[in-house]
Amino acid sequence: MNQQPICELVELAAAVPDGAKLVIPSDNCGVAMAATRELVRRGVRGLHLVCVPTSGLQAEILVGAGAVATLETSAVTLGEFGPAHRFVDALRRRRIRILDSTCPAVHAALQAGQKGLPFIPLRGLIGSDLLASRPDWKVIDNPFAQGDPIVLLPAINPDIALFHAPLADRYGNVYIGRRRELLTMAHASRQTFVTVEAISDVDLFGDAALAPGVVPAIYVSRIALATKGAWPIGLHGHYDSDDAAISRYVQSAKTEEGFLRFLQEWLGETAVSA
Amino acid sequence: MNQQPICELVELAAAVPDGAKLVIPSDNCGVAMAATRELVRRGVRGLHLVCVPTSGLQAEILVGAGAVATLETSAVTLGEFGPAHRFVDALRRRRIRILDSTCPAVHAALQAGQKGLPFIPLRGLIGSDLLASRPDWKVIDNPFAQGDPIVLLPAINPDIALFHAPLADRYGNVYIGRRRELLTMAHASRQTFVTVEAISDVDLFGDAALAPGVVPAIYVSRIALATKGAWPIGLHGHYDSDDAAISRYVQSAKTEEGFLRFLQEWLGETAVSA
Amino acid sequence: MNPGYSRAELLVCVIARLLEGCRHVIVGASSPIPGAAALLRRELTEGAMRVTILGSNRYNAFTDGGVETFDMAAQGRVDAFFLGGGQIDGQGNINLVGTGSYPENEVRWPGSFGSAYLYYLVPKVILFREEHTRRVLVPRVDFISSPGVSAPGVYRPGGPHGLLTGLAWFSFDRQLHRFRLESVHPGHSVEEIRDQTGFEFDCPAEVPFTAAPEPGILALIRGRIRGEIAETYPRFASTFAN
Amino acid sequence: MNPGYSRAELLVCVIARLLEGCRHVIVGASSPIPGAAALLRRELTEGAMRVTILGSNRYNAFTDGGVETFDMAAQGRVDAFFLGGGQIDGQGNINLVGTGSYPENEVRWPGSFGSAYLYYLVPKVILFREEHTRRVLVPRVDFISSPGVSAPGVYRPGGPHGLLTGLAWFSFDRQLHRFRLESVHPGHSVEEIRDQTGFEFDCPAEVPFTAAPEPGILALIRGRIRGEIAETYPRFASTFAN
Repeated sequence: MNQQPICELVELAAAVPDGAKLVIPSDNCGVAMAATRELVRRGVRGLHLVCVPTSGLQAEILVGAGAVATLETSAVTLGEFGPAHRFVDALRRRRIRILDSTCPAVHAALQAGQKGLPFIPLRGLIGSDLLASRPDWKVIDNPFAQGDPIVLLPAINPDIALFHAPLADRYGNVYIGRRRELLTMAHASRQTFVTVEAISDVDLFGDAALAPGVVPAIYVSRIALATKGAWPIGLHGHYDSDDAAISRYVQSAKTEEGFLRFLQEWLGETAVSA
Repeated sequence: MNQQPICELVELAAAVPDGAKLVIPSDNCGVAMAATRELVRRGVRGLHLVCVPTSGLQAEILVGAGAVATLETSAVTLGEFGPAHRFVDALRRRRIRILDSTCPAVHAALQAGQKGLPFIPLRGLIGSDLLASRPDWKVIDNPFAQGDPIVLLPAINPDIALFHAPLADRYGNVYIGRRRELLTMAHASRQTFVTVEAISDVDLFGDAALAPGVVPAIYVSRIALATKGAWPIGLHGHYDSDDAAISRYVQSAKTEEGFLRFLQEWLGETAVSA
Repeated sequence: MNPGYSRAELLVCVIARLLEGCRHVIVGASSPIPGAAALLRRELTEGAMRVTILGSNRYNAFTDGGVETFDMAAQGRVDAFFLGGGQIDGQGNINLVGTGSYPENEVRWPGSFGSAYLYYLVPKVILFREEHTRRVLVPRVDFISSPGVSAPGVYRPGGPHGLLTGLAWFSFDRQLHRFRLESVHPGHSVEEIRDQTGFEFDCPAEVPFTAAPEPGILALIRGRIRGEIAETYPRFASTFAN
Repeated sequence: MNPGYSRAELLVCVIARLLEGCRHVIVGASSPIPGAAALLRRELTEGAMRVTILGSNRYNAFTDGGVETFDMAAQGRVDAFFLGGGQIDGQGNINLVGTGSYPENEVRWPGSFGSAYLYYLVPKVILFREEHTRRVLVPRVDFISSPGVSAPGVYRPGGPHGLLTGLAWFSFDRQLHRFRLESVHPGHSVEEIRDQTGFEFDCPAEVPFTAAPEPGILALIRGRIRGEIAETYPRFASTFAN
């Protein structure tokens, strides 16, 4: 809740404290990459990163930059571009704690957070090593049936939700359209930080056609303008992913040195273009 | 799932079997009153009516017409028009079984149905007579904390969701805008029956601005055209409630005879205007 | 006899004072006096305090359906809410279901709505009922839609802040589980309150009168607020200064 | 050497046959062969079978965010889904996490995605992995992302229907907890399958060749289907007939 949520990208990144539980969306939902570069630039540390339900380049870069203490996700994938080298390397060198999950478990635990529930049940999982690796998950007997074991997941309540969207208004409302997981993230989180392609002077709730696709201002703490703010990831209906840039990243990130060199280039580039 | 969901109102009503668990929305979300009159005309019996989370004239009339065996609701209210006489009378004469609830419990149990969960926890309720009157609700100790009792609600999985909406397309998609409880109802129910003000030949998913407010066709079994189908209740953005008609109803329904006489008038009237 | 303001105006003014410090207040669909009070407080904070009026389209920025009210309350994003009751007792228990034995009550009311949840979760629940009689304010409610207090260990960040009627304002002590008479509305007396109240309550030796609406506030209510509530509560707006 | 169709075309055709009777099939974001097969089956049913392709905008009519896939599966509204695995064993267990000991795996893959849920709930899960080697088809997976079978009492309406590779099609027997070799793709032999498979499986005395794509089907794949998948899998569309 913030009367004047519009701020500069640098301020937005500065307001993410070290150690924050930060929740981020998957690549097709609006990834705040410009903000991620600002976070790396400011040297954020000790994040508990929750991916809804997976991540790609964003988690990979934050992990590579040493910003992440705990990574909770159903997958980290760069798709056809190849392995997420820094993610794999960090695991092998025990530099991060991994909480491997499954997509519906991330969604359900976040919905529990949204509803203020301490836990939520979920089907599946029983007999998997995923469950065996998560002492924070419990199996109980369904109290409504005989001999029906079921998993309970504790709620996820992030400190901050961070994503990129096409449009906000100056009152703090953010348009997300069909990307409803962003709304759940905002509801479940204490604060929501959003970067946007554009900021309108017109109240988004004034348009009955747009209103159903809005994250209301009451959930939104900070909004920063970031043109092409998802780059090099795409933003549906606005721009495609920059495949050449991602390919170059994956090539470079095979070694830590290559990654750091490449990162330096990206951080400089953003600073110039911003 | 139905390849050709468009049908006549009479067919839609005929497809609601006696004894169905029928879920309906509250008065400001789109109430299928024309379909309700058809249901009464066809003499439906033994319904388990679930109100999300309350109802007004629709529950009152179905109860008065003897169509309801069980009523699960947080309230039945006609607001400033006065008491729901047939509802009150049916309770006093033990003609219906009442499952008194509280709004978030209806929502949460329906969400459990939507998610295929056998149950969902909910805060509140402990120490109320509401809880004492619901042996189907259980209290457990939160397995994630010491000495923290919490209520578990069994999921609600209706046979049929029934509501009225402004617009559908001929592929079976239905526009609901911000009335998101209608989407939850459709997800949680085996079938969804919708009456609409208009049917478009253009796919609602073709318009990116409308798509976020759509119930997708996969959930929708039957759609019938019913102009002013919420009358005498209003449909937001389309027409207001007919206060004079509702007042006349409430006056008439003070006695069972008055109710039956009035109902006859309404059923006749609809048949003529349809 | 004529203090220069109506009872509704006094109540609006009292509630607006009680909402001081709130960031977001939700008001039920058929609660014109709390609604007007919330809009007044919003005006006084120059829009900093948010108001959601259930059933309104203008004062409703929700996009997740009816469940959003309850999820928001659980998230700690609702600071105040209003509840009434066909019966209210001295422990703050409220009854929205009916009198006599359940479920074939002598008098049946609509039902519990969201009370059995919001009363537990919203920090400042203001009980509001204009009728102040022994019929409403009873020693013990016949049906507990929601209890005023909970056993130790029960998750309950919220609860009753106090009880406002057409005659008086009581605060509620969550440790003592009792109401305390804080002020009597002008034109009424402690004796009258005792006569009309069916439950025991704490009563200081000196009970002040409820402060009358300040002239500036009255002007606001009669001007901008009246216009604003006309959309949501059209009938009320046309009558409440009478 | 040249049977007149590519391996990808054969696999698309086999999967399309396996989807017979389905009302709704969901395909993952980076699964072009199952995607093409689902679109082919949709074409053959004249649109009666619905196809959802995750990550697509054209073949995605969801309005409740990413969770809708999983909620739909729980509702019984998803008849078939595809899973792969870095390792797959003879009990149908799949490993999408990595080799060696967890969590510092020798080889680490992206993660389990939705497998630990959809494998339990979707009635017809088709395991699909083109690479058919002892590296992939192992006696016992190093990490169970999701098990092939569950203990009695565990809620599991879904599970493995069979395993399709670049060499063969195995059905899965949910009672015996074993794969059964049903057909070998033209140009390959039972001996080759035995050599390349790290787990035991049932093998009838006579194993037929996988039926080649019918000419009409091939024409469909190369015509309308290729055009349709171009939107979702542009690189695949340009290569898969080679």
